[in-house]
Amino acid sequence: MSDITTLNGGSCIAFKGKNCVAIACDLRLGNQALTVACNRDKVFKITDKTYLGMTGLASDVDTLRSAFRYRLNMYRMKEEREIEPETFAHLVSSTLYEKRFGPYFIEPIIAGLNSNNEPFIAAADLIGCLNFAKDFVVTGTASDKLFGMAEGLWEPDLGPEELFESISQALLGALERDALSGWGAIVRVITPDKVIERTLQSRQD
Amino acid sequence: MLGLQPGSSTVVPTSAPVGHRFEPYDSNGGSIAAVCGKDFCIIASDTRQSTGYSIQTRYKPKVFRLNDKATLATNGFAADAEAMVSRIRQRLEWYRHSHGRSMPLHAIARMISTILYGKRFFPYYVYNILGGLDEEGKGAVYSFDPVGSYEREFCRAAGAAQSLIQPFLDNQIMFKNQHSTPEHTVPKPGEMSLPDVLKIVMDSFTSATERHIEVGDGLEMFVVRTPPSAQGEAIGAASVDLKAMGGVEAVGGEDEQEEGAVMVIRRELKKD
Amino acid sequence: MNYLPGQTWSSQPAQHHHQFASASYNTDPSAHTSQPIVTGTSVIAIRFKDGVMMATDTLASYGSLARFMDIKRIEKVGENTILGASGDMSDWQYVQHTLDKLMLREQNENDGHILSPSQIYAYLARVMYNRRSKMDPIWNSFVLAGVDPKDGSPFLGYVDLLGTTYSASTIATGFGLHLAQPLLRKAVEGREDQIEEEEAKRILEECMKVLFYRDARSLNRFVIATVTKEGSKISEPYSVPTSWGFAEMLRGYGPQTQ
Amino acid sequence: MTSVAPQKSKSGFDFSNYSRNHFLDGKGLGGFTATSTGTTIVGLIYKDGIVLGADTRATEGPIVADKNCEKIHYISDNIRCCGAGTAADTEFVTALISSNMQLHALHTGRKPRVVTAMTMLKQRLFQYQGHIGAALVLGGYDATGPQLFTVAPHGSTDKLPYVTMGSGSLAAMAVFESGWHKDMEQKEAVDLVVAAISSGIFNDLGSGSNVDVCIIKKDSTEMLRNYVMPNERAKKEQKYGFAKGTTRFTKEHIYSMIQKEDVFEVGSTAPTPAPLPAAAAGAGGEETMDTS
Amino acid sequence: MECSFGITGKGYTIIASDSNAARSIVKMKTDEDKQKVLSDHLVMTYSGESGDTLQFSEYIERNLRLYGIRNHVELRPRAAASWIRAQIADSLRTRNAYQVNLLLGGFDLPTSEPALYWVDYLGTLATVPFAAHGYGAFFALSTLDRYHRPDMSLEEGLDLLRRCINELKTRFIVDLGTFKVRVVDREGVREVKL
Amino acid sequence: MFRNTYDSDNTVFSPQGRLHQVEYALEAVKQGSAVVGLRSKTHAILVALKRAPSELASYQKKMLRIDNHMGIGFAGLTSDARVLSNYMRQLALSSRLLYSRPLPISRVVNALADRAQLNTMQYGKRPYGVGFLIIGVDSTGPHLYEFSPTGNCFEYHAMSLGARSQSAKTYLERNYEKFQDADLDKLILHGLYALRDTLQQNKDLELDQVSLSIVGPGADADSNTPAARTGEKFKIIDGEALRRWMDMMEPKQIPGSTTTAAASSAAGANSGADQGGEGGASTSGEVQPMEE
Repeated sequence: MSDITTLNGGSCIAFKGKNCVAIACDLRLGNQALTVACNRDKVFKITDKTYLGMTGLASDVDTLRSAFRYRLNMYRMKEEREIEPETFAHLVSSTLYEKRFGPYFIEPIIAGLNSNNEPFIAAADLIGCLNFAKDFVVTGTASDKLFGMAEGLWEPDLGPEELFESISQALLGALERDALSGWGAIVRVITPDKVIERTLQSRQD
Repeated sequence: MLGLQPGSSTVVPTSAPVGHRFEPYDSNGGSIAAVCGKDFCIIASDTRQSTGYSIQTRYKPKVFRLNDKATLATNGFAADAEAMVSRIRQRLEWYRHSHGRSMPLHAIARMISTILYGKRFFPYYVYNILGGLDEEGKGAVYSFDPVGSYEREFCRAAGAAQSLIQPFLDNQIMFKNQHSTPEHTVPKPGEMSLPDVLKIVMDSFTSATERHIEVGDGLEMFVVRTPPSAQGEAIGAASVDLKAMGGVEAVGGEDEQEEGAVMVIRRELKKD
Repeated sequence: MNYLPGQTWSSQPAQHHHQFASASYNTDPSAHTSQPIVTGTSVIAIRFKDGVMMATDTLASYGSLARFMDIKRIEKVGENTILGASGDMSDWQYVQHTLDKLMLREQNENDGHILSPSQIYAYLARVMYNRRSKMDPIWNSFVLAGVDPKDGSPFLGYVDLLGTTYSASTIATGFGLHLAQPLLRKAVEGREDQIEEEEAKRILEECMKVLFYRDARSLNRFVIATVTKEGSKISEPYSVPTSWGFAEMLRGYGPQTQ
Repeated sequence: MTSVAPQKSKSGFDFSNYSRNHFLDGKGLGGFTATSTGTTIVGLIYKDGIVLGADTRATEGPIVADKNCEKIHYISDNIRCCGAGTAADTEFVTALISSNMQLHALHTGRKPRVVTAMTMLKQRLFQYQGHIGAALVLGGYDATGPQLFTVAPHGSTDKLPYVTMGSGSLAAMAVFESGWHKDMEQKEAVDLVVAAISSGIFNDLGSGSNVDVCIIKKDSTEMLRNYVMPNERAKKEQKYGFAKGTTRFTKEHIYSMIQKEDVFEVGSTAPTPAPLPAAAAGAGGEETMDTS
Repeated sequence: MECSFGITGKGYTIIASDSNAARSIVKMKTDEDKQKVLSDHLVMTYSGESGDTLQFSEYIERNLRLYGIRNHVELRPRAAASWIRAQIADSLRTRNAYQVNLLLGGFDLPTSEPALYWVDYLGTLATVPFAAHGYGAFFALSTLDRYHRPDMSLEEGLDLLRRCINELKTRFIVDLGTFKVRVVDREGVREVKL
Repeated sequence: MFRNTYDSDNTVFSPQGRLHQVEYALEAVKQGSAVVGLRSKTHAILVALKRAPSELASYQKKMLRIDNHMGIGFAGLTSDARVLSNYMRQLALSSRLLYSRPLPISRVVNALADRAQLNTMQYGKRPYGVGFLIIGVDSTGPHLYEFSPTGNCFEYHAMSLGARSQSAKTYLERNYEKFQDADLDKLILHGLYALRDTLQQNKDLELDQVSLSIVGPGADADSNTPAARTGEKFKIIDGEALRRWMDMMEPKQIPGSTTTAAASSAAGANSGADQGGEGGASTSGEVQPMEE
């Protein structure tokens, strides 16, 4: 457990659906084996229809959250419009690559709907290599398990409610098999007219 | 503060790097899984054997029939696996010489555990899953770690893609985290039919092939069941026509063979 | 760290490091071969319509020095089996000697039983695994090929210093695994029973040419060995034409134009 | 409080975290793995120009991170560059050189040359002594004709008529060595590149999925994305869905983004529109979107 | 060998810390106050690298007071916590970072809610109902999980704290001696005798 | 004459050049109940007479499986049979382990012979008090060998051991040309007739007294190939399964009994052996410890 990206634990996953996307994360904040808090949401609202999930070193997650908020507000003031999720992905990528030789130990995933409500998801590694997936992206200490679950459960063109069920089952299944993630989960389904946010009932061990 | 101070780690032994010392182990990739039902057990594995980034062969069986009620899947270091299986088969042969019958599954499990622990300080680098029928004819799966600790379970995945397949089995075989609703009741684990479990095992391995570079090329699924006896109409797993799914009689292991007791179904997997 | 076997005063069990875990408790590592000295490069082999065919060059390298130019890396084992060896040549000669002894013993029994290719392979694999388990490996990768005279079934198997074994319709060791195997698989996979002897020879020659181009420890002088139902034969060393014409138009490695 | 925006370093790289990570490393918390592309990338020169090829698998250790990523990067209209090694490095170093090449073209008023890009790349990589882990196959057609280079992470370059890079380079090179000859026709050249990439895809674990090809000729550059897709996902034995309500949740929050909703019946039979309450009806517990 | 606790209840936050100033195995002082009253409704307890802790706590206290003087309003606990966290995260980038673990206990007047923040030397910030640093965490978190209620009265809160300190007395090999306890509520910060 | 002075040590030759201890060992073999072995072009079989040490005990086993393709029938000391059969099993298994080859029958016979011969040469070691009939199938076809404690083992078309085996031998010697091309059922019948001749005049073969073992073509197939399923592997048949062959036998012609002339004359034609026999069911004069 001496790898810094697994010190605090935590995992995120995003699914692409039919005119909707879902992004979900667990709630644990730990220090190696000790669980310090179980109310740590790892998904942050960027715009009404774009959300960012970040796992890895919690301190860097907070630092980057304020860095992105800063760059986002600057963008909103300069462009006088909400940022597109694809553009935001590149913003994240360049912010991370800037620290190429002293990187932030986090792995972000981005999920959102662009201005004409087409679903978009993406993930990046800790130095900003973007991966625009057509189905799902995963990150965190339970990423292997999430890959297994998502590859099995994801189906194309799922509606919001079906997407909620599939992504929740994928996340809960993976959390149960990962020691450093879990202690609750939050799922957000983003549709053109609303965002459904649900806190899942899960094992607290 | 003592070693427990947050963030500190045990002292990492920085022994001088020994250049080209002979390394007796290797990892040959691949994955295995086993799921049991009321009166059957499925033991599956991919057939790719690799080392580093190269494929050694696209077809190398990793599941071995031991007798009509027991099949062993191995994964890890191929040389150790084969040496271990031939030792197990020899022990089974002696058992038959001295007892005049095949060794029951739970006894094989304990024997494998002792064989593994026998090499505790130069272990067989092999993850085993023993599947078959117990003495009451119920499906059984035993999973082992390389030095012999073992446990009976319903389903288990192991090998390179263990972390990808195991949660999927928890979800689709053990129905974890699912709650019944008025419209739909969640089935009880352990009552799925043989064809349904076969579907889930196949989908597990196609998913693992997609996301793990060491899994692919071919899939072998061994089905252990009480064979459809001549008279008496067959019920449960025995009634399933495995030949229609391309199932053939499994070979190897003790020569006492009943038609239809242990069959193997082969499928292609992606070769990239 | 206290490595003296048996004599330990500490309450914990003796710290076992792998290399001292071997049963022989020989704490002197030098007695075990820890690295190859005079080495042979790839061995490549395929199945074809009438049996199996194998190719190796005749070079034994001493590090980067092309030390011996005419060594045999394929030998017959009995009438219906051939064995190709890459890796340490001293270990290879020891294995040759061991297998000859084995075949002689079988011959002396004179009871009509001769070891088939797959049976010799099983023996060799067992020897390799045991030596590996004694942490004193035979530092080779072998390809064993043969045709069982009784039922005409072809056999092609690989075994190396770890005792790892596998069989396939195309096998290549060392550099061959990376350079030749892709070509062999493309040419042979799925059509093992339609390839005539002539075509099989051409496939192996093509691979030996590519290996000569790209393997720095290879030589454009090799033998082709063939085993069919009738028996085995090993050709005299020969070479293949190579082309380096593309170099004429090249100037330097970068911006140079003259 | 401290100044608001961190000052930008000239090289575009900010080393401030370096000392922190060094400190963390000391506490045994270092070590990170970036996405590598595993990869098979190739390039060859044929009668009318250049053909580049690449697979589309990105790996993180043994796990496939991206099944269809793009490894043939844009440098200029007539130059493309395939990247292997650390994925982010290939992405950003080709992007940087591509923008500098555009500046260079504007500055000189001439179509850019491959050798210029090659020199920029090698100097950049040499400067970082291989820490930027990019292994590139650079190809293009400029005033001096078709040019093909490889650039290694430490800055060394090669100028050859056929090249391969990445973990599948040996598998690809074997195909090239047995198939390449001078002045090949376009179809023959493209087929050879596809064979080389496929050889990497099927024999090297680090490469997989599809074949991307790019043909650069005197006046045209064709990017053939997913030219061959030999690895479609196997059809699943069954569909996996869950009945509504299978997953239990303790709290639900709906953030509705509908500010105002008016519904008009259209068509001849439409009755006069009935007045509707200003806020939209919808499930309880709604909260208007906090757009602060 | 330091240990600190934080417990929130109905309208108050309790901050407690051991009072040993130790250098390696020697107790140099047993009446050390490891807490800093940052403002009328915010108190911080610190533990970690001797020297760093004092240096950092004074730096924080001075700057928060400067903010109060300049803006005529004291920083609310959440704002102070995230600023303090940012200071640690920034310092982490310097050659020798502050190795300080903190508990921030406060009372937020506008919402009249207690506030407790757990911050470690890496700059990890967690908003928690109860928290502990040092070995106390391993012994007391389970007890706190079991007995803590959000609407506990002050007396019940202090009783829970006693329960945790007792746990250390019975199970922890080292005797941490007396604990300094402060309570933050609407009226402000005051010391309390256990 | 000087018989008794030279028979105390197993290594001492008598003036006539005989090793009396070894010959006594052959006597031990004769004490065991009868075993008969036959071989045809395709099969090899054993039939044996089982004896019960007392009314209360169950019948003693006369046959042992060594491997899929080989088995033995023995007469004499069962404990010696156990030790030697374990040794054979070890050899059979290590042949499969080492060469993945079914142990050729000749090899195991030679090994037994060497081991037995040791005991005729080393001082203080008694010869084995048991004889085997070994049947098996290997790559050179079916085989029947006799192992004798003297250390000389020979291959036969047919052979018998144990009490009154001579009378069985006479039957075998008269009919052995027929064995070569006989089908399995006929071969078994010949065996049973030979076995019946070893009985006293007035007794006939009873079902639970007889035990049969068969090994046929394909018994030595590699266990990892589909052929392993179809091979006729070594198996021991007794009890009800034997009735089929017992009923095929001609009834025995017992002098002075009430059987009809026709039945007796038919029986007479087949059973060439003389019909001496006295009443009384119990076995007479057998040496208890020698019994298997």
